[in-house]
Amino acid sequence: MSFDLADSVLDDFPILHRRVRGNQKLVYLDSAATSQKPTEVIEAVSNYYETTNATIHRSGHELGELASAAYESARANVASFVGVESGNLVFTKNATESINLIAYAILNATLLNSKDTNLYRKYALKADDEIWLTEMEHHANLVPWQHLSKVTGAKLKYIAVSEDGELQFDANQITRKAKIIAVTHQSNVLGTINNIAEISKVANLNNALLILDACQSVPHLPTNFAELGVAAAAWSGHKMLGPTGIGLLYLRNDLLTELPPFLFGGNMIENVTFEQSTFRSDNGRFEAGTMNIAQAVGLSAAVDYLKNVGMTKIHGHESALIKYALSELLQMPGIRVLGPRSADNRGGIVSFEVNGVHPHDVSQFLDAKGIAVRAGHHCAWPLHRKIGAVASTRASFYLYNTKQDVTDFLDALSQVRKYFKVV
Amino acid sequence: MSFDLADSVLDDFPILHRRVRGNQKLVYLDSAATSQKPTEVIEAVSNYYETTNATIHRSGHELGELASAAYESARANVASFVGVESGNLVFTKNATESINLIAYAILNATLLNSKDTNLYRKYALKADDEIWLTEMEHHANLVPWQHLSKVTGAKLKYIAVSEDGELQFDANQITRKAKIIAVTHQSNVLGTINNIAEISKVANLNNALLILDACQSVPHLPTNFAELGVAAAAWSGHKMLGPTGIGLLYLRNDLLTELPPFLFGGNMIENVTFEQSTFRSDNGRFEAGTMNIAQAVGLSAAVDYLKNVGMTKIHGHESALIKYALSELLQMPGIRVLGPRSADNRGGIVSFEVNGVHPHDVSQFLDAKGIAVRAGHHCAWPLHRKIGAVASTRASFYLYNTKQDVTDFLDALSQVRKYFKVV
Amino acid sequence: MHLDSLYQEIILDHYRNPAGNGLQDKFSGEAFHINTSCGDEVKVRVLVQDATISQMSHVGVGCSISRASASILHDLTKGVSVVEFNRLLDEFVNLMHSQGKMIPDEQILGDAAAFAGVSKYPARVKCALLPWMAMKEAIEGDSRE
Amino acid sequence: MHLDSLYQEIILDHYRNPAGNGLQDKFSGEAFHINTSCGDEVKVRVLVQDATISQMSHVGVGCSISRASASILHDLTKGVSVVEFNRLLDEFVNLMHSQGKMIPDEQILGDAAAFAGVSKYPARVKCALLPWMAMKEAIEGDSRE
Ligand SMILES: Cc1ncc(COP(=O)(O)O)c(C=O)c1O
Ligand SMILES: Cc1ncc(COP(=O)(O)O)c(C=O)c1O
Repeated sequence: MSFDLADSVLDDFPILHRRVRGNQKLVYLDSAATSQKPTEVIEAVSNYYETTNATIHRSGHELGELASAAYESARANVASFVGVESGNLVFTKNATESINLIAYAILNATLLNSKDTNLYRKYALKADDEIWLTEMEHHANLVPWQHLSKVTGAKLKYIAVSEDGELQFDANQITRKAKIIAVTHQSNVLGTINNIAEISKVANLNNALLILDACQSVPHLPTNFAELGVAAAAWSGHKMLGPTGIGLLYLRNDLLTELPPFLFGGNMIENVTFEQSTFRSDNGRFEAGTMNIAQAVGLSAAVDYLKNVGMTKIHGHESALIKYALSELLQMPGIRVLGPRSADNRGGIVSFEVNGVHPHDVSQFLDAKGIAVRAGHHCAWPLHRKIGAVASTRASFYLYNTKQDVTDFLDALSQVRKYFKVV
Repeated sequence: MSFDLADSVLDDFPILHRRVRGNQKLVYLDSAATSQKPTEVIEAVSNYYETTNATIHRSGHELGELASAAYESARANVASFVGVESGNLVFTKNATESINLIAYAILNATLLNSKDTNLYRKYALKADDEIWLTEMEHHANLVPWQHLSKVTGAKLKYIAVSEDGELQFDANQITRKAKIIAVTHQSNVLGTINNIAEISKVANLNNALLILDACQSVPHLPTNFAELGVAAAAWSGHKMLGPTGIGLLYLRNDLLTELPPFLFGGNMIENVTFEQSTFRSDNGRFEAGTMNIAQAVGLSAAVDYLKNVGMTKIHGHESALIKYALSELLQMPGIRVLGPRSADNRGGIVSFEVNGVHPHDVSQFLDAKGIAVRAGHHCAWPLHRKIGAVASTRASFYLYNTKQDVTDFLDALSQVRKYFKVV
Repeated sequence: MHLDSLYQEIILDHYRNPAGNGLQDKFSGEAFHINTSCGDEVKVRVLVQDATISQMSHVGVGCSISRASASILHDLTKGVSVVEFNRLLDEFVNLMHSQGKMIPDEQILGDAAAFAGVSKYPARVKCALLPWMAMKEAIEGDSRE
Repeated sequence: MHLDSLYQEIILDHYRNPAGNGLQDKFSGEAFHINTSCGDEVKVRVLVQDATISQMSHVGVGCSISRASASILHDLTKGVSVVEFNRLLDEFVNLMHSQGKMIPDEQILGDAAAFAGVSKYPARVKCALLPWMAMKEAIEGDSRE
């Protein structure tokens, strides 16, 4: 088990050398919320504005050509990183928009289908249909489906989560009524990595659309959507060393060409008259208005950085950290670890409760020592209720975290209960 | 008439010093599509990533505090720039999303109203209702309303545009049936600045929501939405010296607190259970997921820059440029200028046709001389059809354009017809 | 440690032994508030008689700051007029938004002055205010009837 | 000037005097294509007899590149077999995506070789391809029946 990786990359991340809370060394353990950015990414963005900036696809001058090429080559780079064709990748603003995009496209299919044509019948929802989620979903992969269910009448169903944070997937529950199955690849609270191949088989057998929330997998594991056999996948750039303000959506060919659009405006159209419009049938159909070009360019630099380090290596490094953290936490008095007790099939995330001390107070105490963790329900409020926690404290790791970071975290944590006088 | 402004700001824009097409000086006349960025903006973004980056509103550590403060102070800065309260401003990804946000919120009001509650009755559309647009709208302020009209049955109506590019607004056309009036402040093709105060009076009299497309006004004119009396206004950061990937939406208090949400996910919720959710009642209601924080910070630096120069001065500078350009263009043989023939009440935009030469060929010819203009329908295809042009070439100015830029443009343009042998 | 200015002894004492914890049956107004970012909750009941608060009670789950705030609020508002409560509230809100720059008037705020340190931590200001805002609504809900 | 490699004499000549302009009444397939970014349009008709193109005609509005391309296409495909057309199309598409790096085979492409310079301008590649893609659809639409 080696922890060397972080030492070799630390210098690439300027923010990790700053001091916090007076003169404390920063120990950043909040990468599941957002990752820090290497110099390469920051400079790619600056460089874009300093040399290339223009609108794309429509301005024919040289800057327009260069900006278009930069945007499309960023798309190709990100697509190949997750094993799909460039044409199947859509840029959005964040994973939340990506998931809403699908939910609204299906709502539009339902509404338009009832109007005139039968064009979208395949995707139109009826009251009998089912939308399946899991109990461990992030609000981003839950609340959009609640809305879709409410306005179409389709029923919301949940795959349960066990005591120790594993999906209790029962293939027999999924029937032909299931039209959508939206599942997270890795829980942002429990760290559980779900067996997507298993769910994918059942989804495809029943002709249900399997939609993957890949926010916590793509940044941390080698990921290939084509191999996983999903219909769509959503994730965010800012969690994978990329800029804020860019999200991703993979759409399988059928969805890409057959779903009605979501956002309407410039670029996504084919023809517009005062009375009506027709729309593009490629990925541009889902990109309306001036795109987040600089962010795509920055994200592409992030992908280069990750490829250069190697995703297998990154995953290995995080596994080593979580194994170390978990083994210590499970022995610490007054600590309740949420999620799987084994580090196998677990990402670099650990959430926990401290007996007698509220998560906010835990994180505040750690923060005073320069250790940045997160307290709250982590946008998975129903999951917290289900596992009997009001909230939790979460530490999450990435390639730049050292073994010493984890040691500092554990040392500080062991003092919390004394500080709050609950022992 | 003074053209000094550009000289004093040119050094702040690194890209304007690059060469294009071999070794041509860049003359950037495509700011209506997107503006270039001063060093202050580029550095604000880099600096954010190097010192402050974290998720906001939810991470309690010091970086989280600093990032939240940076985001909210950016909001306050942008809001005060357009004369509204910070609480009434929503960050989106671009103006296109801002307009879609309102259209979808009204669609949701319509759908939810028919379901259970009467909560959204005020905003629910019926088949008898009317949505008013103008014939000069950008696709972003046209296609979303077409969709809303199609799925709700409300009727789409247009305020006509005259031969010389002015709105033919007839107050008598607007009755109580008008629920929405969506109008551009300044045409991105014709340059026409519309009399919003006049429309606003009629809209408010009839209880219609006046929605302003402010994409071409906020970057170029002193603008105050409170004074204009609009219900909502949408515009983009990238056209006002800010980063790509950030849009703005002003919502009057009634819309802000009464409209149902658009995008669903983290941050915008109040409470979430497996069965149902409730939502925030402030501007966070419309900001789902991890926001474009770095872009908000960059935009705030852009606003500082614009305030520092002064919007009145910027508008004056552009007026001088357009007056000069227009007077020359109107005398040039074989040129048909679109839009008002006077420079009064006209922004720094001029679109035109060259007799016998297609706009693409015109812009290509200019591009070869380093002059970046734009050819096409500029996302206002129905308008082009109406005024009998397949497409047009557009030159647009901003604070950094010199009188020499315009002279270079006019010189080059005067050679186009000879090059293509149509004279 | 800097942290001690946030977690003053008084606050931790109230946290461990909150006063007014447990809802009273007799009340004229009630409100339930939730901190949407962490899920912390408080339910407040007030009994207002002749424009005077005879008692306030509360239950909730939350961090030391929000629970201590409820406890101190209970002590501070007993027998106080509604007008006086609003003055206290203004004073407390000002203190919370002072970013550590205001010296609290202990004469007026009593134990609540101990929250001065909280104002340096913007993410925690909401925690301190949670019971105050709930109490305000409980009182106003009442007066609207 | 660099521009001359884009606007070769041949192209400007075809632009000013387009061959095959004006739709023929007799046709076996028809297609209408539009360049969504500028609104340029072309309608193409083909008459295919015994797997051979007897004639192609077109109308449209567009830039010099797209109009000249239609004109050259008309000349190039007269009496050519559908198989041969597809070979030409492949060759032309390759040329267009070569970013100025491919030397066109004039033997095969004839006047269409003059479009080599267009491939250096990505925004104009669509213009050159517009009539080709329309013609492809017109032929295929026919063969599907
Ligand atoms: C008048 C007008 N409205 C709307 C838009 C759309 O803005 P964006 O593409 O930034 O969403 C633009 C610019 O493209 C515009 O000029
Ligand atoms: C599992 C999961 N899904 C969805 C999201 C939402 O991503 P974003 O906020 O970037 O839209 C997150 C992160 O916040 C996440 O961890």
